[in-house]
Amino acid sequence: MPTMNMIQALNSALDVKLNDDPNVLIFGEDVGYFGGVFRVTEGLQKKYGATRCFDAPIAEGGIVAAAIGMGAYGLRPVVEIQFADYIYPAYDQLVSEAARLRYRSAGDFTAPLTVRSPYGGGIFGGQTHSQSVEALFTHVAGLKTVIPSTPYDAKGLLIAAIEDDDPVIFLEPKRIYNGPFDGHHERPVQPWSKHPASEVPEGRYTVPLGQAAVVREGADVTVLAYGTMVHVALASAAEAGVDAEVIDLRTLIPLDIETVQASVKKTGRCVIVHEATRTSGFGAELSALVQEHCFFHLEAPIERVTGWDTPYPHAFEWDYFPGPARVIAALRRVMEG
Amino acid sequence: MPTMNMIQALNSALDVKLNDDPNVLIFGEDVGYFGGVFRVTEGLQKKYGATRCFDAPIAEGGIVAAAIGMGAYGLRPVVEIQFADYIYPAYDQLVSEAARLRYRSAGDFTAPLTVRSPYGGGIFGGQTHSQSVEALFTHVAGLKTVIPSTPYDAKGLLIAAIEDDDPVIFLEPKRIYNGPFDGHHERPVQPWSKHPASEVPEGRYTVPLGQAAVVREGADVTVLAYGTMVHVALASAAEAGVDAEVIDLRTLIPLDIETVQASVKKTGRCVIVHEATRTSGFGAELSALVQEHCFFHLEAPIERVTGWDTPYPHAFEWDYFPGPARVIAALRRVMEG
Amino acid sequence: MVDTALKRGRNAVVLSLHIPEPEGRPGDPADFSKIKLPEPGEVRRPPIEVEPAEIRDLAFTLIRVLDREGRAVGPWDPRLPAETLRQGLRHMVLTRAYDDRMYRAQRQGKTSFYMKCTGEEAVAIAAAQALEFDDMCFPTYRQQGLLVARGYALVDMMHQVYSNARDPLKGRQLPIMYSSRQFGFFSISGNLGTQYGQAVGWAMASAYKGDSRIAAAWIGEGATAEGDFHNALTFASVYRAPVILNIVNNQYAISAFHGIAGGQRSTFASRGIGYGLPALRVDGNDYLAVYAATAWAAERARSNLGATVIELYTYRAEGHSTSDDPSRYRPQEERERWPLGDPINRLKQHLIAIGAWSEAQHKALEAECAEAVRAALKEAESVGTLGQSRPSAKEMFEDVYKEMPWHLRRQRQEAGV
Amino acid sequence: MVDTALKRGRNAVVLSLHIPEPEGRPGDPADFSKIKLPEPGEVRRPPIEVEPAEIRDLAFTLIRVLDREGRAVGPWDPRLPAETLRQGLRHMVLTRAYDDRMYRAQRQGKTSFYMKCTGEEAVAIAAAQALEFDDMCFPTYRQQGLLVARGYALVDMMHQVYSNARDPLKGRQLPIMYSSRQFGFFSISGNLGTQYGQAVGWAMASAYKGDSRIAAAWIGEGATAEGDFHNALTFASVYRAPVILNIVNNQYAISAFHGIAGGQRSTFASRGIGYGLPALRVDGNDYLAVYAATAWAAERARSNLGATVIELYTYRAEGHSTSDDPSRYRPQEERERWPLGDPINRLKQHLIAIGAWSEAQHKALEAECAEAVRAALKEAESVGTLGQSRPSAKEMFEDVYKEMPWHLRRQRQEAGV
Ligand SMILES: Cc1ncc(C[n+]2csc(CCOP(=O)(O)OP(=O)(O)O)c2C)c(N)n1
Ligand SMILES: Cc1ncc(C[n+]2csc(CCOP(=O)(O)OP(=O)(O)O)c2C)c(N)n1
Ligand SMILES: [Mg+2]
Ligand SMILES: [Mg+2]
Repeated sequence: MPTMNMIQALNSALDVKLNDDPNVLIFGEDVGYFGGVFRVTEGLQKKYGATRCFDAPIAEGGIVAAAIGMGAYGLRPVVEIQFADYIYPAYDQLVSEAARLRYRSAGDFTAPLTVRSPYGGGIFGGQTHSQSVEALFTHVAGLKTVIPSTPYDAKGLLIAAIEDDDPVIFLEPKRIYNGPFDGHHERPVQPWSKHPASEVPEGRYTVPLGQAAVVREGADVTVLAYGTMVHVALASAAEAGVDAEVIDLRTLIPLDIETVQASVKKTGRCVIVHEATRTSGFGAELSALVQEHCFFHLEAPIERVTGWDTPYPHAFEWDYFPGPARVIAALRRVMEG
Repeated sequence: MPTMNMIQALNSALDVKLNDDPNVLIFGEDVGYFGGVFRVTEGLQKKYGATRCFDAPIAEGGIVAAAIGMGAYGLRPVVEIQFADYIYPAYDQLVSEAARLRYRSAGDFTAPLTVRSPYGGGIFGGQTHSQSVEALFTHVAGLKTVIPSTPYDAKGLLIAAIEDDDPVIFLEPKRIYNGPFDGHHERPVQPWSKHPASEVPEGRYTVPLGQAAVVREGADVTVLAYGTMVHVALASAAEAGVDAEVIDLRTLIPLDIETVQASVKKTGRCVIVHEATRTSGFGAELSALVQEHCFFHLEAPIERVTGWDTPYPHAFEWDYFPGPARVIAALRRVMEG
Repeated sequence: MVDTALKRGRNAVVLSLHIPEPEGRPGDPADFSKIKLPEPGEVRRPPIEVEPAEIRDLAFTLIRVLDREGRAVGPWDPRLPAETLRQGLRHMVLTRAYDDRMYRAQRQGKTSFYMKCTGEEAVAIAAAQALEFDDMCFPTYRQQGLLVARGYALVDMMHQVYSNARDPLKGRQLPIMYSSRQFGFFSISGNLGTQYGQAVGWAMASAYKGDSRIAAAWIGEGATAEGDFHNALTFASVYRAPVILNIVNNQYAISAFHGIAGGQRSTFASRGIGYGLPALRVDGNDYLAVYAATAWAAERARSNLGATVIELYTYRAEGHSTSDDPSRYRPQEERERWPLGDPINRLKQHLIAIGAWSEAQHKALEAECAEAVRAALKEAESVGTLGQSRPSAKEMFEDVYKEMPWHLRRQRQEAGV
Repeated sequence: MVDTALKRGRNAVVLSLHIPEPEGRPGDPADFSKIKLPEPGEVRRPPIEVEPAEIRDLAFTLIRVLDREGRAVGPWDPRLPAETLRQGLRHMVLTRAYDDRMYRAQRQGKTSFYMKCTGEEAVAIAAAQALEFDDMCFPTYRQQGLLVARGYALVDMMHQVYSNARDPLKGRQLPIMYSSRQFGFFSISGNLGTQYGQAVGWAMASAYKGDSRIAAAWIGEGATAEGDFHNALTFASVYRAPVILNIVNNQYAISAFHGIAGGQRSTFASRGIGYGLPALRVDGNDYLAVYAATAWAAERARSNLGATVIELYTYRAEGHSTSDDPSRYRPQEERERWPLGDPINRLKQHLIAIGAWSEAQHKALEAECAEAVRAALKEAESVGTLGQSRPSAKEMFEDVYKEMPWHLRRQRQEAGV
């Protein structure tokens, strides 16, 4: 089986769908001839022609509006928002339109679009190339939100997202495009090729939306994470010497509540990790749900380890990023609690 | 002291500030000659002239962008977004610009604007005149979010918001513009004049941002609410015969954590009530915070009583609205828990 | 170190902020004297292959066909068979009767909200007739005429307005936010302007598939200020999308006169120029002119020549909606003074002028339409009005997603429905 | 029941989706033959009181002052004193030297990111000189020339680029996102286009206060597609805001050629027409033309005549940023073939032509600017480069709000800073 990094895996997913389904087309800023600023669409225009994969004007709202119209026609557009930090001009189209079209038309019109966007920090991108926007979408009924953490999942989830009949926000943790990242920024970068999940089949397969993965079984504490933070959580658990059960949520909405609840009921402790600002982040919803579903099993307060409630500051990248030191401290606190 | 409904109280706040401060000006759709679709700016253009209170093009993003530029110049613009459901086109300007300007310019430029917007349901407005958008702003560092529940608070909070040097999202529960609403839609509407908080001084006063109000003291359970739901919570507690402590948060960010925590530590139980969709609503943050601050005092799971995770459906207004029946049921559940 | 050149003397004028004002307010006389109207028949009709750059002037004039005597004059006369005209007249009369009745129903407390298109019927109905049935329309709430002209059942519209058990939208939408894929009528959003870019996307999809269907979108002059408008024009221009971008300039956006949207500084049609799109400015109360302009634009689109912007110059004869009272912000007799008259009267006059219609026939038509509305209303009300009848409350949780996720299933249980 | 009129025959053409393509890609020859250039001096200069409707043609031509021999010709010659021109030249040379050095610094790993304005220096510098010092500029990341021309210290720019302990923005912003109220340089946002409407708001505020200061904003041709662009033009038109709305058409938006923003269908200047705004299209590599157009627009604004749109036609001579490699998407020798040359060479040639400059002086100027950059760099690097030196990590939590709320105080404690 070929070894792929996350960019190659995403590219392969798009390739598979362009090949399989003439109703799939791709557009976004710089995605055509150039292949995207992160190279996710590289080679696709050449292979499938300009009408299948093309550049769009710098108008995220226009991009999503056009995709909704195409979806209503019957196509399956996949659009790229160059950085998640730039998704806000499309917010109205996503929230008021894509999310509600099926509902308000009683199923008569649908918007089966996939919105791909690189997100998250850790690349010295400053406050406008680092944001984690997932909670702004998890609050919106009608949208699905998906975040992969490995090449294998990235490809399988992206194919599932494109084939899904509902609009999907597909956030790609750009820090781990080229290799997993355990939060130890001071150490040399590891390539994906050393990670088992870089073995990615060439053809079509899916990783179903709405299913979490228990990426490490453990008895003492449940760690809920997604994207880059899955790797940070795994490394932190190992370093802390805590027998943590680490769950990669993979899909935030719809959430795999069963896996979450089974784990916390078993461990009685829960640490939630995300890079987004804390207040009203998705961790708040996870905390509320765990509390609601597992109250009588909890032996310690649920902890949230998150980005601070500030913009992502350029010079303080590693003070902002919820790295191993903070995750380990939280693991230790809940174990004492 | 004069008796005012919430519209009159808000109008009075604007009147006071237009009179006090030549740097205050108001604009928005239909707010000028006409006085706003809910009449909050009635008479102000006539009294202060067209440059102090004027109509704006239907471009919420343009309205907020202009207000940010005015704020950077040194003015204190107060803009109206006609319905909170229409704030999304301004989302980028609010999140990427107003919220971050002070931070990214190291205090050199600021955006002391106030964004007023009628919000919430209960008026048969269908899915695009009923939304509760607060959680989309509480997640954003740099914004303050304020929601009054009475005429007295509305005026005092609005003056405080205008005088505040940070951008404030000021959400006005339109269902209670003309009278408090306890959720019993089948009963006749009560006017504000029967409510003590309709006594509103003519001149300037403030209700400080960041301070909650304990609107009913109680020993058994803490109910956290804001806006319309404060009245529903009070009525529900009375009907349920539960000795609830009802807290009107008034400001969501910055939250008055001390009042919340003191109450829950006392009661050991907590019910959170809001009209917004549940998942990733502000109730999730409240639940997470209460859990974090009061874990060892909690005697029952924290309950959330909220709007469902669907758009606000026209014909099912009262099935959607988290009314007394649902609040009472939750109160009973936590008392049993 | 600062350049000395930067420190020159300054213009003495003190700046002041300009706030646009309309010609009149309540109590003032209605004043339309500033409106310059070319003569009917005066404006040339270029071939559809024309370069947009060669017809920029068409964005600043007004295409008119019907003259004061009801004659059709000039190159834009679509030369339609009398039967088509009579159908158009019927659709307009029926739409007006429907509007009047439903407005009354709202006043009677039978529903929460209603919006009329009175005075603007030609905008939707002539367009519907000039388009093919399967072209996709992306309307605002003021193009109910499209549904009427395409033969959608009045009673289904009423069911929607009443959110009753037969509401095709299952009680989920505000009254008048119709939707019908079968009738090529895209789901109306409460959010202004959003449909404009979606129409362009639909048209791009049609082109992508080598289809022959085109899209048509409508937007109010007030809503042109939204970013969606700009996005739509950009995408339509860049990808030469087969779409007709109609701007309905009915002079008002709720209480705001057109000047608040920029209407005192240029025409709305002229917005198209900067994108290299052909732009026509059309008498929106002239059924023949609307038909002809739509047909021209449709032929261009179908010939792979791309999008056309059409400003339909008209007048909102009544309030914005049932929540509005226009006497609070505009002169009373504006409606009567509107220089382009009423679209129904003008088409009627034309039909009479060409000998294809009579006052008696018109009376009969009005009676027939009133009766059609009455019959439909009876049927709709037999099902029920708002609150009396509604779809199953289960519907609240359906169609949020294709398949209901666990959290909605649980909430539905919690709701007990 | 469906109208028969709706069911006519259909045009036989099969629709197809048009995707704009540039004249050339890597490996192709650079081809600018489609660019039509009027002669220098050819375009008329109307009085500032002119009605916008009378000068629509100015949006489709190109205002040029410098001819091939370096002579200043025609009515737009601003007739500047030689000293001003020499200052302008110095600012441009200094800006280029600064850019080259900081680009290198990024390549040396001293910072994370850098963006040059090479080939576009006149756009910012001539404008800075034509404006008053206290007019407020709302730039993009490609108008660092404004700061240089206004005398902002290079070393402070470097501190920002290095996010070091002296960074005026306290380590919070990506390199080159400068901000200085004192120098009338509005905080640059990473989000394209957002500054455009803010500039209009600032200008409205100035007018509201009876001030005499005006605002000027810049946007890339690519970013004109954002809704903010449209909002800005609408508000500027409606309220006659004293603002200059510059569009820098440097042919590229990262890898996307201007056609993806609509540049093959009309000029970017012509976007102003639909809002009734006067719009000038200007040779952006001609220092004199940029100066003259800016001065004309500034005088209009200061005379309460409102906003002007200016398209500055130029060429992005280098990569988009340090993250970009233009050889992947455009012909190699485009830069050399760009028909409007280089702004520094052209102003230098002009100064020599009028006898106010020499090759020797120019060499000396280059050496002096290189030295100024070197000296500033030495000072900046003595403080430290990215990661070696930085402001106190406390700064991470300051200025989110004016006063730090409890949750940030607690997080600061948690962070241990
Ligand atoms: C995004 C958004 N902003 C504001 C509103 C509130 N609103 C509803 S209709 C309307 C006026 C629209 O005027 P116009 O576009 O001219 O259309 P008309 O009503 O005249 O047909 C406004 C401001 C809305 N529905 N959506
Ligand atoms: C809202 C938004 N979308 C996308 C981007 C990513 N981006 C940064 S620069 C750029 C190209 C801008 O091109 P143009 O406006 O022509 O300016 P230029 O770089 O040529 O000066 C893009 C797409 C962004 N910064 N903001
Ligand atoms: Mg209108
Ligand atoms: Mg550019």
